[in-house]
Amino acid sequence: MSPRSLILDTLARLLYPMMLLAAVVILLRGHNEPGGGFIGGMVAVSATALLAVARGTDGALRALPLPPLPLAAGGVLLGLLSGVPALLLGHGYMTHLWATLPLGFTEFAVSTVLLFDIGVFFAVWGALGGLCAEAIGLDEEAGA
Amino acid sequence: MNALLATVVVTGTLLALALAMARLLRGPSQADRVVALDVVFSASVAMAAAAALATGRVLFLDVAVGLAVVGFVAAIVWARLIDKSPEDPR
Amino acid sequence: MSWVFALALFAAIAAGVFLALSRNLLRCVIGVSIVGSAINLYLFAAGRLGATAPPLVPAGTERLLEGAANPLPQALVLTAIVIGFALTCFSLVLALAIKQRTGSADTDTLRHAEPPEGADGKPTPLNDRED
Amino acid sequence: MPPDPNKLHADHHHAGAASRLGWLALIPLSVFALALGQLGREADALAFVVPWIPSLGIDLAFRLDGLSLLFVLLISGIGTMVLIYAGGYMAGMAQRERLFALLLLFMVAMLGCTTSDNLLLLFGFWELTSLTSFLLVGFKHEYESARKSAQQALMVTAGGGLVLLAGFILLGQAAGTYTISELVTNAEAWRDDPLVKPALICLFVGAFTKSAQLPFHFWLPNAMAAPTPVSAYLHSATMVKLGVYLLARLDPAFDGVAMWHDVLVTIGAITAAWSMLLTLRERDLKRILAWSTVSALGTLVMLIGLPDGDAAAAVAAFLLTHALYKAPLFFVAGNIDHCTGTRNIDHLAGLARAMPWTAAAAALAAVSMAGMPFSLGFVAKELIKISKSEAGVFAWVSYSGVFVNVIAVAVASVAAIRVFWHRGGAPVPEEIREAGWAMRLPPVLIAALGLVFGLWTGLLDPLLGAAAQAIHPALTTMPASLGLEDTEALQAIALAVLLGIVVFVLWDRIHHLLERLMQPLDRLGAQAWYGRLLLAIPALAGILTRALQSGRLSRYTLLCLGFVIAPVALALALPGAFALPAMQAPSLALVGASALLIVASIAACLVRDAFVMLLVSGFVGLGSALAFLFLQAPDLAFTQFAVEVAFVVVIASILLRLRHLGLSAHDDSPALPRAVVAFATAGVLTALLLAATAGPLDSTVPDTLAALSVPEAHGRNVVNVILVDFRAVDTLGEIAVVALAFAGTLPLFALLRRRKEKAA
Amino acid sequence: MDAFLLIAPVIVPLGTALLTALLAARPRAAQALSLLGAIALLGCALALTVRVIRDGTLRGSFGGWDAPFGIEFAADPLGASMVLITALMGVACLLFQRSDADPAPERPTLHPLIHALLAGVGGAFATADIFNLYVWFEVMLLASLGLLALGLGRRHLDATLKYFVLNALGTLLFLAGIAGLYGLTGHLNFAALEIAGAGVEPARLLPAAALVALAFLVKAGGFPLFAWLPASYHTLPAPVLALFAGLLTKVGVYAVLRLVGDVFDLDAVAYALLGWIAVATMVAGVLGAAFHWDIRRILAFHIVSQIGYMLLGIALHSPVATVGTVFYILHHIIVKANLFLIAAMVWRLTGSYDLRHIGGLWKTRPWLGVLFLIPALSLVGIPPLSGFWAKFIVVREALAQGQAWWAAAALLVGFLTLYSMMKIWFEAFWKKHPQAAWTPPTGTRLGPAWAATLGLAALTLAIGLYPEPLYRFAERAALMMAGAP
Amino acid sequence: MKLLTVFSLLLRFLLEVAKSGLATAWLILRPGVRPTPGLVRMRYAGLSDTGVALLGCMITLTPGTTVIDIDNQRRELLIHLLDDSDPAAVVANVRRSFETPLRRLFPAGDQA
Amino acid sequence: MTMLGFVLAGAGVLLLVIAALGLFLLPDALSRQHAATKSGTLALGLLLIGAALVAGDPGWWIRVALILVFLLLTLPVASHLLARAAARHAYTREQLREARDPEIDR
Ligand code: NA
Ligand code: NA
Repeated sequence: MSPRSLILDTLARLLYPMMLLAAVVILLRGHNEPGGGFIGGMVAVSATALLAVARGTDGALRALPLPPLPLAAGGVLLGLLSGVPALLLGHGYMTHLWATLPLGFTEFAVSTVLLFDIGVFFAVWGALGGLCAEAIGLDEEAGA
Repeated sequence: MNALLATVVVTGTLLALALAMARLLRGPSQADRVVALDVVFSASVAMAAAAALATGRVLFLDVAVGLAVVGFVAAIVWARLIDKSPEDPR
Repeated sequence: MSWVFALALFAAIAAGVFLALSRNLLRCVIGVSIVGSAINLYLFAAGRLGATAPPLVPAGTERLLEGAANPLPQALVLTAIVIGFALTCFSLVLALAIKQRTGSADTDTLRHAEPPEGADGKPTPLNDRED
Repeated sequence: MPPDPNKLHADHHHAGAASRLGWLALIPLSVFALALGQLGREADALAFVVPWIPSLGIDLAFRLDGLSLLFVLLISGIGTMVLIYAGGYMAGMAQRERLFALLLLFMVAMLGCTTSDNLLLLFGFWELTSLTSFLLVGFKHEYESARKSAQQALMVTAGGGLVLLAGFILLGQAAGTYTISELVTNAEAWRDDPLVKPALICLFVGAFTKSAQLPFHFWLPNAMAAPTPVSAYLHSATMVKLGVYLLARLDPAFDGVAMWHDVLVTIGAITAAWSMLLTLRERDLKRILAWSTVSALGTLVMLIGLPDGDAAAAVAAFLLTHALYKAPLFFVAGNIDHCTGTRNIDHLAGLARAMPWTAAAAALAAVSMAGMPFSLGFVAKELIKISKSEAGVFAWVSYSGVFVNVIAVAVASVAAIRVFWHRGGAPVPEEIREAGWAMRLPPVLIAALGLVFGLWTGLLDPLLGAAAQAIHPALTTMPASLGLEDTEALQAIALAVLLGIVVFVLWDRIHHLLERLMQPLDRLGAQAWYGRLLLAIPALAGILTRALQSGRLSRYTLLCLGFVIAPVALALALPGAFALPAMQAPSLALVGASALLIVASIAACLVRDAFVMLLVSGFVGLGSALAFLFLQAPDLAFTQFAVEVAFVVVIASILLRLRHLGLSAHDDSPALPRAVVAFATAGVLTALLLAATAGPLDSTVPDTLAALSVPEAHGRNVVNVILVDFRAVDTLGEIAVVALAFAGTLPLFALLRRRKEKAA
Repeated sequence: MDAFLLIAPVIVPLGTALLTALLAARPRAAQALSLLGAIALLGCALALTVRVIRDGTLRGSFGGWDAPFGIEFAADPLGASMVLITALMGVACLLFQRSDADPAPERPTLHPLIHALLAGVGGAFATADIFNLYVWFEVMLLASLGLLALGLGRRHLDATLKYFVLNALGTLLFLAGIAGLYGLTGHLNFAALEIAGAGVEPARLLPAAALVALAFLVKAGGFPLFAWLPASYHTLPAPVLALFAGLLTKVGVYAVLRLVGDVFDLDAVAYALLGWIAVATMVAGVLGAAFHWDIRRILAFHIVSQIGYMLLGIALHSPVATVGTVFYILHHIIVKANLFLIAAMVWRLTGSYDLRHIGGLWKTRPWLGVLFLIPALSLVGIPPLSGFWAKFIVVREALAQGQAWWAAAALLVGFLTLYSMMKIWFEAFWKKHPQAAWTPPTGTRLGPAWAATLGLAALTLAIGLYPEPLYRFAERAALMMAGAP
Repeated sequence: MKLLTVFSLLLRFLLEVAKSGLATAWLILRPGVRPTPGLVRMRYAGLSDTGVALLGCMITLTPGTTVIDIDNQRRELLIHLLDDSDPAAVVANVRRSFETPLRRLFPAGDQA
Repeated sequence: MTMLGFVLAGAGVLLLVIAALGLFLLPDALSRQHAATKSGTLALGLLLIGAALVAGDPGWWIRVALILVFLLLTLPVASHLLARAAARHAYTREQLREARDPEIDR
């Protein structure tokens, strides 16, 4: 049998962006519907795991926006920093600030809450995605 | 009607789950078990649908969507495990 | 609360503890993980069961529906699930590293940090230059 | 076998020039001069208080009354001599700077101790003396025997110190103050407090350990491992008298308390006599002197126990007398040791010609020690006798006093006659010469002082009178120069001298006899018990530690869970603790989820294959997810499902490597204890939950959060709003945990990869 | 400003951890940033403490959601001082890390893990919410596990496993206890729990509160739940070990104190039981120390033993006893961390931690001996060092309450502590080095180690010589817990 | 044109899925007789990688058949049949329903 | 419409049970895999469409469509990989290499 699966390779290429899209949608909907940064992050983690199976650990890690540890750290940092603007304005830490962006046809509510949730998303994706990919990489040559 | 259908779905799904569980425990090969796992995931999606039916709240279906998006990864990784395992564990 | 749910909690905790008490490395680690899952349910149940609606405010209103679930334990459990999972991941990798590094999966023979005493009944000096 | 540390000096025989460090003696000398200037002044004029820890009632309170002044003069006076002596003795020796530093530190501690007017301040200095003594006794620390002696000295004195602390605390509680002068003045007010008895017991232990009273007497002769200046200073003249000082200091407070008098007289008298008996078993000159020091301390303790003013005068006089003869005798022993390399009296004879100055000092001191007329010793002994007869104590105390005097004469003779004048045994080697001036001057000077005071007793009246008055405030006149014309006293002295000479002559025979008789008893002695304690500590430690810290994880876990669960079970068993919530009929789906949980749980315990176990364990999570789904928790179900997938990914990857390493999930150790603890834990926790949910829940918090969710936090998913807004700090911690878990595993992954490369 | 000071114990170290993680590719910059972050934390903690001393307890809830609805941090004197000492330990240990006395391997995750540990500890000390406390416990746990495993040797992995299993179970029991408390009261905030708990029948409250307290005892290393501590600590590199030794168990003690000394008033039987646990902890710990020959293991067991004293203070359950406990915690953090650091210097000079293989230091390095004596004697409780006052307050209170056995045990354990310290002194300092040719190595880089240890020793001395301010401070902390405004 | 092909492919695919789904169910429930499974190879030509992968997916999605391997060198699919009684018909059905339309959508040269 | 939905969903449930039964009635892992994955997917499809009809909520349709799309995309991967893994253990290398080609053999 061929060492790699063409079906997996092909579909992974298709599924990875779809899953990431789903992850982002879940992230953005989270404030009002089931979902949120963590669940979205977990979906992204699954995507990374899929890619790790299809292309190997390094391939999966390369597909992350940053290397996993900086991604995770950056996510937590984003979460941490999302509470800081409030401090500067003299409110308690993590007091969330809201603003609406008029987009012409509709308006979009932006807030530090969203920033926080995005931080959660990246933290989970970076950390657990990295972990899953590394774990999958453990046996890459072990059978040989 | 919704509630009735939900009950039907739950009953059938639980039956399927029980069967899958039994196969999972009996094996005999790893592949058998992972196949059973796949049924479990399908059953879970059905359960989410049943929950949506039972409560009449579509948001439970979001859980089913999520499951459909991620569930197969588990099966893939298990399959890969079996594929690479040194010998049949029978 | 219902009896069958209480029984399920009981079974999951008991199984987790039983496994965690095992000498087998893998059972031990998985046992802790199972206890974690069980305690998540436990915390959830502390916020009372028997709700008839999820804790989401229906669109266009500002209030939860009558009989909606208690959202607080749900949020707490969500946090606990994530934390528990992080711990489980760490412990599984640790177990693998131990098995690979020491060749043993019996925690009772895993005595590298606390080696058995020497013939004189005094503690064996630790080998600090092992690696 | 390490060489005898006592022979260390033989290597330094060249010492002729004194070390320049001897000039440090100017420090105590100036203290002495200052103290001398205070003679005759009112005690309260010499007090000063600086608030230190007012919250605890502890001040830096110092007070210089007669008793303190006597001690200060002793400490600084003898201290001056000791430092001069040490300048000669330590010349050319390694680490002598440390010895001087420690001696000076010790001196500070002693001065502090004897001038403190606060119990805890006193205690601080008290412990400092123990500590410096420890370092000084172990000065020759490369020898194991020196270390052992130091250990013994510290264990006994510091151990006693801890008990003393308890005593001080109790005393402070009874009296309502830690200020000593206040406490003594108000004694009537608190003397009958029930805390006084336990406080007294603790005080006794503290004082007796420091002053080497039975049964803590054994450490002092062993402390002779210290260099001679140290022995002379700490272990005869000053530190060992701290216990006596403390008892004397508190004596007025306990006047009339039966326990006080009984215990002190009994223990003091027995110690005095018993240690004199032990003197006869020794061959080492310093140890002989040490036992006689113990005896003198016993006498002092006994005297303090006597109720009247005569005894107080006797205490003061004997304190001074003993210091003035015992310090020179130690110097003498040091000189002999220094010049001949031995202190064993079997190897010493006829040294008088080689060491005339030393011999003279020995003779002068011995006269006082034997209590000969016209010596200070005579005065002291006379006062002792008077006080005893006044007090009308038990006859055996008097007899023991006679015995003590007899042996004192014999010991004095050994030190002054046998060693210097006795001919026979080995001839004196030619090269032995008198030590340098620094080692000659102090013994001669101090011993001569004893003679001076013996001749002109009146000189001491201001000093001893004030001291006695401090011990016994009712005392008004100093009877120091009384008993000289008492013929009865002369007869008693004559008897003691006569018998003492007999003992001196028969010394060797008595020695052998005692050795034979007493050796079997050694097993029962305090020294033997100390040895047993020293062995018992590690033995007991071994037993306990092997049980608790077995190195076996499964035992740790068993013990840990068992111990946490048992008290909770007890608490649940108390009346009113347990209650059942209203039970509802579950939905079919919940039954199914529960059943899945139960089956998965049982299966996880029973299966042997690692693969199946891991798969099944995942089902516990899956069961939870299904339960969440039907308990109106979509977010939780969602999360749990997602986590389950990731869990499977991780375990599947791990498992593959584990299979290559040959892992099983098999455990054939006995299941019963595990099962018992598992069921107990699960049962107790479940019962706890049932009880906790039996009543209605105060839902103010979630209700408020839900009400705020849309209008204030702009989110309809209350769970998510709680996570990212109401309790965002939780979530911040949570994602930190997740990131940390990854950071923690990175090195492990690196390890696993590295090994793989190595294997390849 | 107050809002920042309140959260600073968490965000400053956590931010440092994250930035050092992002700087992983540039180790020197990460090192510098790490020390800088610790110093910044110290500054914030100082400011916080000063603020609390001046104006009393500082409370603040996050997100603008007031307690009991949101999460609240409360810096009362107790919490603020704990944060301060945490920051101080961070600086000392990172300073020590710059020496060559058994430093931790400079792996990219070292500094992030250290600062995350500080963040966890800081959060645990600052929070006034029981579930939030659980979260910080977990942050601490994961950071500790990462640090334990960092060595990658067999003994490190073994230690990590034991630490993991027992601590994870402890945390889960804590979580179960939280569930119980929540189920009974509906609250998580300490102040709200205090009020709500008073409304619950004592018999109903006791099991859940006991479960939480016992779970904290696992973290604190109480008898017989301490096995994880001596099983793992000695495998750590010195600076990290000092950090662990100083801080981690004390978080457990602090939590017990908060729970049963502040939030809940339990049945007298519960305090009596705690008292006997404390006694058993003291004795078991000190005997474990007497059994061992590795300095680190001896000291690790002494942690357990000293925890007993702190628990005793809690068991005595009075404002004065609380003063003793607070005093004890602060004293012990400084002293125990210092002892481990000095042990590492001994290791550097003699080549081993095992007392049977070393010696000769008093002759060659007397000042190290003097340095060692300060914390060692403080640990024993020799006046006027800090440990004496701590022990004195506790023993005095025990006697005042008529608990003679507890006081006796406390004194006896002091005696046995002396025995242990003497053992170290004899073997490492007084005894000749077993290798006749041994001389202390040259070219060591011990400057930072001296700076760190001397600083801590000076602190011990300062507290010992003038304990009044600290006593006053602890007294205020205790009174505030007893309900004073 | 392409859109039409896609549409018809999709329809045919769904039909196949439904048809063979029922067939499989019957295969499972059919009393007494157990189906004998087997392996067959099927060559393919004129398909890009994506096309082959899609072909594999479709075959796999159809109950009763699963692609086990795609050998790019030998240009062969290895298929597992649940019921090995008439392999030729299965292969023919695949070619007719899936391969032909896919070849039109993903011709071989496309991948460059 | 509701009736149709009910029938469809009922059929889906039935098929799901049959798929699970297949785990027992089929002879080996490779065959069971067919039942589990393919029949399972079909069952889900029927069930979801039927349920959407019954629920009559427009929100259902978009979600059901999403689920089905994902199932159709992911199922072949899972099924194929499972079968591949199972085949590696069920057949020898030779058997896999030399499987017959009905178009040639005929
Ligand atoms: Na008296
Ligand atoms: Na309070």
